[in-house]
Amino acid sequence: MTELLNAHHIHKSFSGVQVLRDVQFTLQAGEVHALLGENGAGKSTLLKTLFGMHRPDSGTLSVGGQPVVLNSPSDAQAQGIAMIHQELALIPELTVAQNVLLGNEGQEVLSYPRMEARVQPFLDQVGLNVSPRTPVKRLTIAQQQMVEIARAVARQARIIIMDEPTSSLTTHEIEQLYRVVRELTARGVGIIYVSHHFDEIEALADRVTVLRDGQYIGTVNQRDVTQDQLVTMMVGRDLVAQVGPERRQPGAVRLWVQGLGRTGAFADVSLRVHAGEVVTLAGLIGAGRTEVLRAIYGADADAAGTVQLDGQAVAHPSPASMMRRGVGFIAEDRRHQGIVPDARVSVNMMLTSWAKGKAGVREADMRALVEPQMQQLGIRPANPNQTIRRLSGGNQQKVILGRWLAAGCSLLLIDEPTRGIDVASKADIYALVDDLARQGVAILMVSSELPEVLRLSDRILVMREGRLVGELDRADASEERILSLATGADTHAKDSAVV
Amino acid sequence: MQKTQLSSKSMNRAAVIERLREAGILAILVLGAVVFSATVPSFFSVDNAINGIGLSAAINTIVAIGLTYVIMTGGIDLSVGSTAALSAVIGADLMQRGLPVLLAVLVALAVGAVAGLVNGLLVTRVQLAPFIVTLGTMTFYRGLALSYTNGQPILSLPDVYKNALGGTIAGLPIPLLAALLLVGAFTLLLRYTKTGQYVLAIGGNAEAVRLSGINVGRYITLTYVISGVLAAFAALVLIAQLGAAEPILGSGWELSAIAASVVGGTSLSGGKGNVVGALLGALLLSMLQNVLTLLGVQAFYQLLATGAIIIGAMVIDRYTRGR
Amino acid sequence: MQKTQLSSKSMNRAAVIERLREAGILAILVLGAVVFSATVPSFFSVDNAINGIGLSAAINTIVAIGLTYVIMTGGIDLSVGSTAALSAVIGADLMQRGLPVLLAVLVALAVGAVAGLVNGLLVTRVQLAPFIVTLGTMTFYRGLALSYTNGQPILSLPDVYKNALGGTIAGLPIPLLAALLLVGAFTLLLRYTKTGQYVLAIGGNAEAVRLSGINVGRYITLTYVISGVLAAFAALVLIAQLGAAEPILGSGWELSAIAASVVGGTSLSGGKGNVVGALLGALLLSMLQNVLTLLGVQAFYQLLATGAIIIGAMVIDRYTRGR
Amino acid sequence: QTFSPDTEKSRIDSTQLVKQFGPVPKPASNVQVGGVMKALSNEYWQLLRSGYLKGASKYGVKVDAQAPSNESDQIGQLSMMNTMIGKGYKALLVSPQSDVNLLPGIQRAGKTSLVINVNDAVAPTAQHFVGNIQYDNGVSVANYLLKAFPKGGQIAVIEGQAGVYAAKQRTLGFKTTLAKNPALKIVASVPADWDRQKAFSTARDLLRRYPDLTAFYCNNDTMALGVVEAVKASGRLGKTLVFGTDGINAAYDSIKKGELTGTVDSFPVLTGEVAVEVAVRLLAGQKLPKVIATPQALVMKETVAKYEKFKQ
Ligand SMILES: Nc1ncnc2c1ncn2[C@@H]1O[C@H](COP(=O)(O)OP(=O)(O)OP(=O)(O)O)[C@@H](O)[C@H]1O
Ligand SMILES: Nc1ncnc2c1ncn2[C@@H]1O[C@H](COP(=O)(O)OP(=O)(O)OP(=O)(O)O)[C@@H](O)[C@H]1O
Ligand SMILES: [Mg+2]
Ligand SMILES: [Mg+2]
Repeated sequence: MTELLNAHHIHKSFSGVQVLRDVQFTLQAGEVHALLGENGAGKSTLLKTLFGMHRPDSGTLSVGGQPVVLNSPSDAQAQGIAMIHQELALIPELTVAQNVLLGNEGQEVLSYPRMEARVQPFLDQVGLNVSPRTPVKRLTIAQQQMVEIARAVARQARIIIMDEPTSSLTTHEIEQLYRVVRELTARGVGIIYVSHHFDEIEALADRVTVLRDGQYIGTVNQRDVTQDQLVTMMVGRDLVAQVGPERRQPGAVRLWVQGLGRTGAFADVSLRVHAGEVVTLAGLIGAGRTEVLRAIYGADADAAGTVQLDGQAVAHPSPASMMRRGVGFIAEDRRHQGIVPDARVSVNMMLTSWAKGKAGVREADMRALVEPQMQQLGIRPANPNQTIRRLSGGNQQKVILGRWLAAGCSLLLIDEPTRGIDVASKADIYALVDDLARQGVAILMVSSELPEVLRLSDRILVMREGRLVGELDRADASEERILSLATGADTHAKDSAVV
Repeated sequence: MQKTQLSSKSMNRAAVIERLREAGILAILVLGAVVFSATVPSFFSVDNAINGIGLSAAINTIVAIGLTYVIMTGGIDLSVGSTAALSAVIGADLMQRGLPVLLAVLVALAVGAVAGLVNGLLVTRVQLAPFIVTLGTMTFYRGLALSYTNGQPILSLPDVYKNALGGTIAGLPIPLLAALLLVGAFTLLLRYTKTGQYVLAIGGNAEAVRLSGINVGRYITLTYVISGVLAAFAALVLIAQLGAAEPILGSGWELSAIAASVVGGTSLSGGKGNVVGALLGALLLSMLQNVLTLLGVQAFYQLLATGAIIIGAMVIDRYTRGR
Repeated sequence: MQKTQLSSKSMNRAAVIERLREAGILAILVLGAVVFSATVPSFFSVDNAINGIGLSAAINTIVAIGLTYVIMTGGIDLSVGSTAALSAVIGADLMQRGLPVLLAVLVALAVGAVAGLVNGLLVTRVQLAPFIVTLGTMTFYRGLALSYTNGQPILSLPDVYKNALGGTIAGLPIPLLAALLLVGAFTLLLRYTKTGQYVLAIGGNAEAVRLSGINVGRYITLTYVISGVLAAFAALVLIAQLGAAEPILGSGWELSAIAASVVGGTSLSGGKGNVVGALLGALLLSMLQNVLTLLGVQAFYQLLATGAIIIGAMVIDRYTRGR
Repeated sequence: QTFSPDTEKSRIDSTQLVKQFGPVPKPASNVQVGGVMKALSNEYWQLLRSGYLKGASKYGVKVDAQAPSNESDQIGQLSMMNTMIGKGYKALLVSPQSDVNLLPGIQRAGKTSLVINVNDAVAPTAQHFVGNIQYDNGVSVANYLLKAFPKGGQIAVIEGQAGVYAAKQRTLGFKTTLAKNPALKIVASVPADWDRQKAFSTARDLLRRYPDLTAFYCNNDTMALGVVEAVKASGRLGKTLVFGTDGINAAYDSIKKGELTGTVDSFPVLTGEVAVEVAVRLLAGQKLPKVIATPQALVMKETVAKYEKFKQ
């Protein structure tokens, strides 16, 4: 086996805060090397160093046995390295084809038919079923993720870095990704893979390197260790085994949606969520779940149908009016719809509480509300004054969750609640959701992670192509049943033409 | 425990970096003042500081505060000069017709508020681009001001008004005091109120704020109203100094105010703003003008020098702040 | 299969919506033309369309194309008017001194390019805000132009030059033809070259483009160079018509060009741009001016009407586009 | 109640100064006079400035004239004046950008020095005004047209910036006088903001609408020269007359070429000299009338040679 990449004694700090301490990492041709660690452990930072986005303070890199200095992403690309970024790096206005080939177009004059023809095989390879002519801004975030993957594949790189490529994919696409990864490794490509999902690690990884708090903990052969051992390496202690919640007693109907629809996106959606109940919208990529959730919250103004809260019809749902009625909403696209990137953590967390009059703007007022949340959610670094942009993705998610916990709400709409969140924190968040439900909060969520759906939900509503196609009770739900409803495989051959 | 220590340290560092921006401009300002005091005859005097630099800086500062708020949300207000003219001629006309001064002042401020409100509603309700909205109203309000007075200046303002706003307190001219007070008030508003925090957050990511259940449109509209009222106030201060109001007053105010704001550290893409910086920026620009005049630099070379110094100051600022 | 249908349908919808923007302005333009033809004497004539509206829109269009490119990257160029003046007086001066006309024209364009390059490098290398950079150079270049000519206009341009650029081909004035050609060329550049695509992409997400290994700074700089060269070219066209080059030429160009660009659908926050739209925007603004002149509307009411119509057009555009 | 040099009773023609007040007295040594100009970007103001300098050497004083860099930076001009007051001039020659923008400066300066308003905008509180009678400017062109076209015709006016005193008065004088013959009809009166490019396209539009236009009257020469190009482009050179205002060099050249019909020259160099003369006389204690009207004349091809000597 040839060594593709070797990172030695890497140190990196940001304005005095040590983020990577003496980390080492190697990558062989044809292997999948997983990088594991809690949120904020330094995984993305290490990967960005390998991709020339950060210069290490000290330490050496070599590619293919030759020492290199990477000053920019283009240096890294010249070395045959490609990267799928944790935060999507696509150009919304350009088409799929343009994005896939960006920086790699060849000659100056563009021919769209040729570009599309060039791109189509890569789309097929990753199983993305959209026209290469579609502007990326029209795609769901999951489809965008697949575009990113297609782009990395199209680069014909020797080394592909994947920073949480599955964080917004559903089972179906993840399977596609597995296939792609295996095809690539078979051709001798080395893949660095970051994920918080152990099943993916188990399915793909040859070796695993674990970071904790920026420290190199060790590298092991995946087949030689158990999941529990990995978790212990990651968090430095044993995690208590997870159990699902006891059967909850749902209360009165909190949310009642009737005949919700919008041309081109979804139609005729009716559902109820009771106090103290967790209801999940499951389905494939592009099934319309996000749109339904947004329509209920009034985030997009032009949906047909009625929304009732506690028996009261909401005339024109808008985020402001829903918030005042005790509804919370966590969007799917954290970067564009969740955080205010240049504001501090505390400000990001207090946005809603201020409007509800729960807190003033004085530091002391905020601290009283912010600090408990940061503690409870285990946000790291535990500094309310850090700019949120500087937090790791998982920690940003926790801050947004904290926003609604601090403000308090009686109905919480969550789109992909644990996107990019590590095992330990995920357990915390599950416990939190359970806890909220127990306190009588109604929760309607969208999740593409089937284990999560099964772990959290009292009821599961499955969507396909913009319509509700089935309802499963916790007792008789299983991954297979959800999937077959979602794909239409088990239908009694119902109506097909939807949208 | 180490964590906590670490955080409070890094918090201080963050705060320090924020301050550095102001400090950079302040340093340039102080450095400039020292150098000029030593080299430029009659630069260093109370009279020059007050009349040569202070008044124009004061007017510009007052306008720039409002623009800073608008810019922080990611908007722009080109109509400030015309709004100022419109408020000024209406206020002055009412005074001349014998309306009690205080009432006339309130009406003038209300005119500014309405002008700002119209801008704000066009931006938030009709969702037009702020640039094009205020470009349109810049022309429109100017037309209103001119047709209201038929193009004539209004010359005789009541003495009580001129004395009230034109006087001094403890040796400081009232315009300067007013500007300083407003800088203080709007700094506090920005840092210590919900409104201020929302204005900043909206500039950072309006969609995220909207989805947090905040009525984003209302806050954006508010910034345009603030901008309109402050433009009207600046005009009221100015006409008290001039003793007269004319409909062509205020042309070019938008550029000077934007320049003061941006030199002072406000980012035109929103989300970042600094009211004290606007004051410092206005002072820097006025000082520059003042020195060039004292040195007898001719108009064409003044242009060269002004351009070069604006860019020079920004470059220095850039490198003192570090990367 | 159904998936694919869905996407291609939604793609069509997307494309249609994109076109609607242009169509909206076009509709307003046509509607305006019809109404004015019926109501304004001597509005409806080929001559008025070509020489009254087209010709005066030509200059603005040429400048607006460059600004559209700059704005697409999220930047702004306030210095176009001063760059135009500087290139014009240098070019005219060289012609007057007997340099071959073609050479003088090339030098003038080179001056525009250098002016743009300086802007671009200050924005990308020194990383200053485009607004402040070009505010500074706007003043600086104007100062250069004025001191170069000592404030005097340059009056005697060679006839060969005036005839070359001032003439007509097939009844169309050369400036108009040039503007149309440039609109075509820069539309193609935007759509069918890597450069155009990168310019758009940078405005959409500069960081992502950088991560794709593209030298973002070089493309941003290029847009300022384009803007400078086009401003110089517009100036050359203008002085051929006016028969004189003066150092105060071009003041206010930045506002008209930005207005044309924005009215035509370019978003000031970058990432979205439309060269044909800039032409339509310029035509709309010229038509407005033309009608007001033909109707002999009085000065003050011209201002009122201009402001009202700019905003009115944008409101109509907004609602015809839907939402 | 407002002060207007055009209607002021206490007025003298500058040509009468020597006759009525004797030769110019010799000033004390080291007298410094400051000039606050409107801008330098128009040739008119540059010529006025050279008139100041010429007057300075002629009468033995020192003149130090400055201009703000921008014609519509009213507060900037006030600050500039405030700054200059600090330098202790015996007399200040000020040309305000608007009627009111220098009022506080004039008041402050008035305590220690003499303040003379030189041309264009009119500050109602200035002790003295030296300059042209703007109203008469329009009158002279109108009189010419009345004489030349007794049968009537179509006239267009290209105005300066809306709301500016000089533009207003010139237009008013022109229109009022022209009304004596109703057959001479003013078919359009539109603003072009002192701008050559705007004047050009406005004139083109007007020529399309009124192809037989008899004459344009323009509030300044820059606009008039733009109009000339429009007239040329419409093939109406020699058929549609164009009159400007100011008498800048370019206007003279154009008149000599037979393009511009005429300009009302207000002799800026001479005006500058007179302003310095008036300052010297006042400093010497002479009591002069409030308004010193400087000469102006309609210059046309026949008379160019006669007036050109005042250019030096
Ligand atoms: N530019 C920066 N400036 C300051 N601190 C930073 C910066 N980038 C990252 N950090 C800090 O470095 C630490 C590691 O972040 P990183 O993004 O590498 O974590 P991660 O392991 O990828 O986490 P996640 O699983 O949540 O993505 C975090 O504490 C983060 O706040
Ligand atoms: N702005 C838009 N314009 C047109 N079509 C859109 C737009 N946004 C989404 N769609 C389409 O609407 C459908 C539903 O998208 P939605 O985001 O609701 O799906 P989802 O089930 O939440 O999927 P995901 O798991 O990807 O979030 C998709 O087919 C998508 O392509
Ligand atoms: Mg990460
Ligand atoms: Mg979704």
